[in-house]
Amino acid sequence: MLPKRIYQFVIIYLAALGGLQAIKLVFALSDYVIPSPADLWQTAEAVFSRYLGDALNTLAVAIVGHLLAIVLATVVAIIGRLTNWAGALIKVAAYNLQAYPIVAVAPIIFILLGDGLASRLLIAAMICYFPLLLSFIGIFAEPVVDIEHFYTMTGRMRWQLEVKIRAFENNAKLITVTAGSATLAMVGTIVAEFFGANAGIGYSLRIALYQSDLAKVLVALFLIGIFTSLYLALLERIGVWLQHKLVLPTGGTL
Amino acid sequence: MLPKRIYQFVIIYLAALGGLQAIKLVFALSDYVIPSPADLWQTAEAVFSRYLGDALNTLAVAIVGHLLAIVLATVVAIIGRLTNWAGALIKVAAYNLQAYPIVAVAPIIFILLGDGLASRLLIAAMICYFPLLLSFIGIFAEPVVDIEHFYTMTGRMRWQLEVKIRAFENNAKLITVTAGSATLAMVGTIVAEFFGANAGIGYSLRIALYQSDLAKVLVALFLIGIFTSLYLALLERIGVWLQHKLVLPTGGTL
Amino acid sequence: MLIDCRNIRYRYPNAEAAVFADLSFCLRGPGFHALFGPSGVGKTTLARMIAGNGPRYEGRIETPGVARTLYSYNLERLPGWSCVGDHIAKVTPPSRRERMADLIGSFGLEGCIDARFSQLSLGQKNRANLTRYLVQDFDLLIMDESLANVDETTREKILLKIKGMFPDKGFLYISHNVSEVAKFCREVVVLRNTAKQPQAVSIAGLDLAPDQPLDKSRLERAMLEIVHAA
Amino acid sequence: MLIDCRNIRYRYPNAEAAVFADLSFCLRGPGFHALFGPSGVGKTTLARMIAGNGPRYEGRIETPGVARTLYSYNLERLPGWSCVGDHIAKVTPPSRRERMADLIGSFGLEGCIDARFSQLSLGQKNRANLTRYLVQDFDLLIMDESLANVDETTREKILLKIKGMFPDKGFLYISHNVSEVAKFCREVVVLRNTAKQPQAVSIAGLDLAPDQPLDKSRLERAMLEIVHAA
Amino acid sequence: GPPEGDLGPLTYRLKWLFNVSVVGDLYAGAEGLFEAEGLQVTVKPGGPEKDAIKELELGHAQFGVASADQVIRALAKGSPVVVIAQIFQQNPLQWIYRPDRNRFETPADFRGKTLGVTFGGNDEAIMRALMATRGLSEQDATLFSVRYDYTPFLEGRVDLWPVYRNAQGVIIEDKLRRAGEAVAFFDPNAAGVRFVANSVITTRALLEQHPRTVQKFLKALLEGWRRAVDPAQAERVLAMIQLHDRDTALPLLRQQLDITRQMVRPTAETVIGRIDAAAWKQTEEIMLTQNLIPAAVNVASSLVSP
Ligand SMILES: Nc1ncnc2c1ncn2[C@@H]1O[C@H](COP(=O)(O)OP(=O)(O)OP(=O)(O)O)[C@@H](O)[C@H]1O
Ligand SMILES: Nc1ncnc2c1ncn2[C@@H]1O[C@H](COP(=O)(O)OP(=O)(O)OP(=O)(O)O)[C@@H](O)[C@H]1O
Ligand SMILES: [Mg+2]
Ligand SMILES: [Mg+2]
Repeated sequence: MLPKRIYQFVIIYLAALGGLQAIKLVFALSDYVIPSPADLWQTAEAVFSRYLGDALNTLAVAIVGHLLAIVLATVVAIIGRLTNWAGALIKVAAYNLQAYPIVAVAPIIFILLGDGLASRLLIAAMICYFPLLLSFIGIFAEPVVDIEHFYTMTGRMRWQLEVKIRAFENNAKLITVTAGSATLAMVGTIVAEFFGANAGIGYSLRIALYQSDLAKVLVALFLIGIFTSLYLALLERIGVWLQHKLVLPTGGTL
Repeated sequence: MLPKRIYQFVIIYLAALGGLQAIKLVFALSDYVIPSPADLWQTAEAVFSRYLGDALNTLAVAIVGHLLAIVLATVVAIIGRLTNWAGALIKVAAYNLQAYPIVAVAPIIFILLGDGLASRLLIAAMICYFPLLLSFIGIFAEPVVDIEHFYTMTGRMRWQLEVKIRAFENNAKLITVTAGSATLAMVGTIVAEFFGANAGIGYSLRIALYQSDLAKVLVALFLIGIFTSLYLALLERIGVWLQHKLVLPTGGTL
Repeated sequence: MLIDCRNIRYRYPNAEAAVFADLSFCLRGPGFHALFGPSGVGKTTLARMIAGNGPRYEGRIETPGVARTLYSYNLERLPGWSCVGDHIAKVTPPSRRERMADLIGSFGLEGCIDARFSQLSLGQKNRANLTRYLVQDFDLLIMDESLANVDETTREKILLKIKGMFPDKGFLYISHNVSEVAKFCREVVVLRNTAKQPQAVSIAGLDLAPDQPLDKSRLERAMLEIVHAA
Repeated sequence: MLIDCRNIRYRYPNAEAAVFADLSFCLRGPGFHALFGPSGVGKTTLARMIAGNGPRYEGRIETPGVARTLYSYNLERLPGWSCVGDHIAKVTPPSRRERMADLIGSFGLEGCIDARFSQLSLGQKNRANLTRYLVQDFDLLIMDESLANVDETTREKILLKIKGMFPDKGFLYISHNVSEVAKFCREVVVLRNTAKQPQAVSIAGLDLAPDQPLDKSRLERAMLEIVHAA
Repeated sequence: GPPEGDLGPLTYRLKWLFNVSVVGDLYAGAEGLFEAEGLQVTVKPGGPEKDAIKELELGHAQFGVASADQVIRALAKGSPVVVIAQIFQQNPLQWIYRPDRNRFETPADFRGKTLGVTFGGNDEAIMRALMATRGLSEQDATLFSVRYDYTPFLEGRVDLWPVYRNAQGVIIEDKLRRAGEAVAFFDPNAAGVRFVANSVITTRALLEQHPRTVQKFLKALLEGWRRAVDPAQAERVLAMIQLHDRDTALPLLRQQLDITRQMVRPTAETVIGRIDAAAWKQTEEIMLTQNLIPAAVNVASSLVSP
């Protein structure tokens, strides 16, 4: 599974490169608009090891941001289930927070948190958390009547139990969504680095764009793709293992 | 419901303003860092009608982008269900596409599509589609055995039917996620405007940020919040109506 | 008095015909009673109304002396995160631990307590679900086809066990097995379609107790009466 | 020959005991047969194996002369986007439209065809589901408690109808009702727990046809035999 | 003077990422010039989302670099900011173009062309001032909104594109040269628009309460710039900047440094860090004319040469 994701990514990347070269040919664009393969290769040789370190740095932050986002989304989705006024308010706040493009909120974050790891983490988590929240709200809001009936009837239903039942019944969906959102954690971190400009592959990307160096951009995108695929593959493995643990092996299903 | 979402947003917005003013007081900051209420009011008077037009423009693009994203996510989620090589490749492509921060991909998009409406739409759709895709993949990948069994047994199962069954069984979740992603369509449009367009509230926001004019930023954020709430409320109404149509009224549930 | 239904009228929204048109009956005293009738006549609907989580209806249902009604049905599931035994133990008050063990034994569930609910056979699921209801506080327990997928031998054992264990409680047992309801129930409320009046008739069953010999001819008579009424 | 099971051995992963330890039996010829046995003995497991969508097992199951096996069970649901009648019509080949109408009538489903599946009572759900299987092409239809929530009178009518309509097809009927399987089935395969050998015994039923008078003493004997075997 | 309390470690927030535009700042930090003055200063890179003035007010930084338009805007809103040095005597913001397609000698040549500006940025103000010198209005040319990427210019859809002459200018020029295309730059200074670029700032309170700290800071900083633009030190400076700007090749860095030197010290007589009050006055007037500030702020009163 792990190498599969990687080689699939490489195929797609190469296809995209091919597409760019084709556009270049068709429109007779010069090397400074779309770099030539030789140019790309030289650039790759020059910056690869440095960008590798940057990408690793970014990955580390993305992982922590992802965890943060999962916690945040879970908490908000659970609180948002409350039917009282506070719950509604929190839900509205959560939705509205998302409505603000990070580009508008980032300056405020940088002023309040400085330009260290904290801002990077927060932005990564913010970008990643909302899609999680959406799915979580969808899952946590739908009753599993056949299981919940007993607990409701006997007055045993607590919100913790309700959440547990719904999460467990939808574990496959939860795992898919959580693993899939890894991509967004990467994006979030890169965007934070892009704007906060302190470290990581997002920072390198910013400089490459500032210098109008598409070859560097393409190398950076390659590394981002590889690391995202790796992280995704890892999470999917964990997901498979987890589901194996949750749902005991059965002899087929009916 | 419609006015509720709005007044809840206004409360949150006012609370945030109050927080900013408190920070201003505590740290004795100038109007440059955090505008005074008077400053804010004057700015609002000056730019409100212009920003209103911008926000409407953005909303229109966001709605089209949202539709596009829904179609895109549905198609990719359905194709991604294919267990063959092509399906896997498309899924990987969909995930990887998302892994690229729009800031890095934007130049390529602008090369291909220019900086008109098309790029704005595409970027809005791209930002909005992935969270949808995640949920859709989760939903479309999970069999509804008790319903599907007959069709599988009798050799009648087609992918269209499978998708229909799973979508219908999960209609509540689908509606929640789709309505909720409205926020992301707004964000996507604003980000696109921020990076590439010459119209819309995202464009005005960017200019305000360049001018370090927090008062203008706050007015823009107010309008974004109002319009997002409106669109969300509208979609939720449609969702309620749709579910009413899908699931006939029953005398309670068990 | 256990259950007193007066002039119940109800029609499902969008449905053409009413389920209940002036339904009245009453069930007296504790004991093992049945609600019987052809499929689709309204047993589940009525049971839910009695338990207080059915749809809104016209008329009155009163359950004097019944402080706590529980409604169980055959499609219920136990959560999947731990084994069946743990789930049942978790909802059993400490004072009823012994009773729980007794029930698990007599219901033939010893082999199932370490399994997850999804690994049980249908009949095992029925029994596991019923067990957890029987260790709750209740005055009236409605069993809506709660043993539908259990074999007859086991089912008889279970019914006798319940009757022996809870002589003072009220039960409303919904089943499609005529001989069973005739044999074990005190009163059998037969629900009939709205064309017939009265919509419900009460027929006395044999109310067989554990170790009590079976009077075959009485049983046959009761069965006939029930079938005729339905 | 309909079904030939040879030396089936199977244990669920993680389960302590085997479900089947050297199970062998065979069922001859078309007709209405039953698979009977206490809850949890392995009827569903075996039925799924015969239908080809059970777990992998040791041993051999052969169904010579059976080109098409269908497996139906009582928890199946119809999709919710249109009414029950439409769903059934949609999966009925044009040539069987008449048969479909006939079945809907005899199964007492006329009142249900305009309703959504979720609005049906349990027994109505059972019948609607069975109906759509009966209009398919099949040589062997396995009915795993497919009528578990239907009342006895309706059930008898349904069984007789099926027997009359499909004299040349094979059926494997799983039910917990002894008198029913004894009365209507040709052969009753009684599954027993692994401690007993052989694990399956075949007992002849009365195989009652429509309008055929019932021989009560023969029935009683068959029932006794089945209960003893189980 | 009276004894000053110890401010402890200081933060100096730059306007932009580490590159040749901040070479003197980096040099002062790298060569221990602040320590030599008894100060402990951390030089922090800026970026698109960084605003040194806000950080000064919030106490996250004690010194910073801000563009002149930022300073004037802040003053208009009552910010207690003061300018203590002006590194670039000539604004490095210029417009790149392809001389084989267009010739831009004076702003009169802008007529009918597509001109890139960053709306809201100082290049917009400069461009409008340039157009105003020849009475051109918005109808006479097309203003094109400039973003993060250069594609519209590279593809030839825009005629004039704003760049920092000493930084991006060198890189883009090199790119196009290598593709066999010539480039030229339009310099607003030549047309008489002398809009001030970045300057070194602190707060009035710090200046008044810790004048000697400010003096020491400035002394070290300007010494850093002096050495950084000293041709004799070039190799050493280049080696230092390469550590911070690893994305620019050495030959380009060398060019960048040469151009930077001309802008920081146009003549041998130029005092490094000199505040060009006349240019500031013109900058304020431009902003006032364009309604970028509601009223005059008398920027001269906030220019202090310690
Ligand atoms: N939610 C609903 N909406 C509309 N009609 C319904 C609904 N639920 C049940 N009905 C109808 O009401 C009637 C009574 O249903 P109910 O489930 O109470 O029957 P029942 O006696 O329990 O039948 P069974 O023995 O088959 O379980 C049926 O005809 C059924 O179709
Ligand atoms: N997925 C599974 N994993 C482990 N054990 C299982 C699984 N499914 C069934 N079993 C066990 O296998 C045995 C046979 O189950 P099966 O469902 O075949 O019984 P059955 O004869 O159909 O019972 P019933 O009449 O109650 O439906 C039971 O003891 C059950 O607990
Ligand atoms: Mg019912
Ligand atoms: Mg079974």
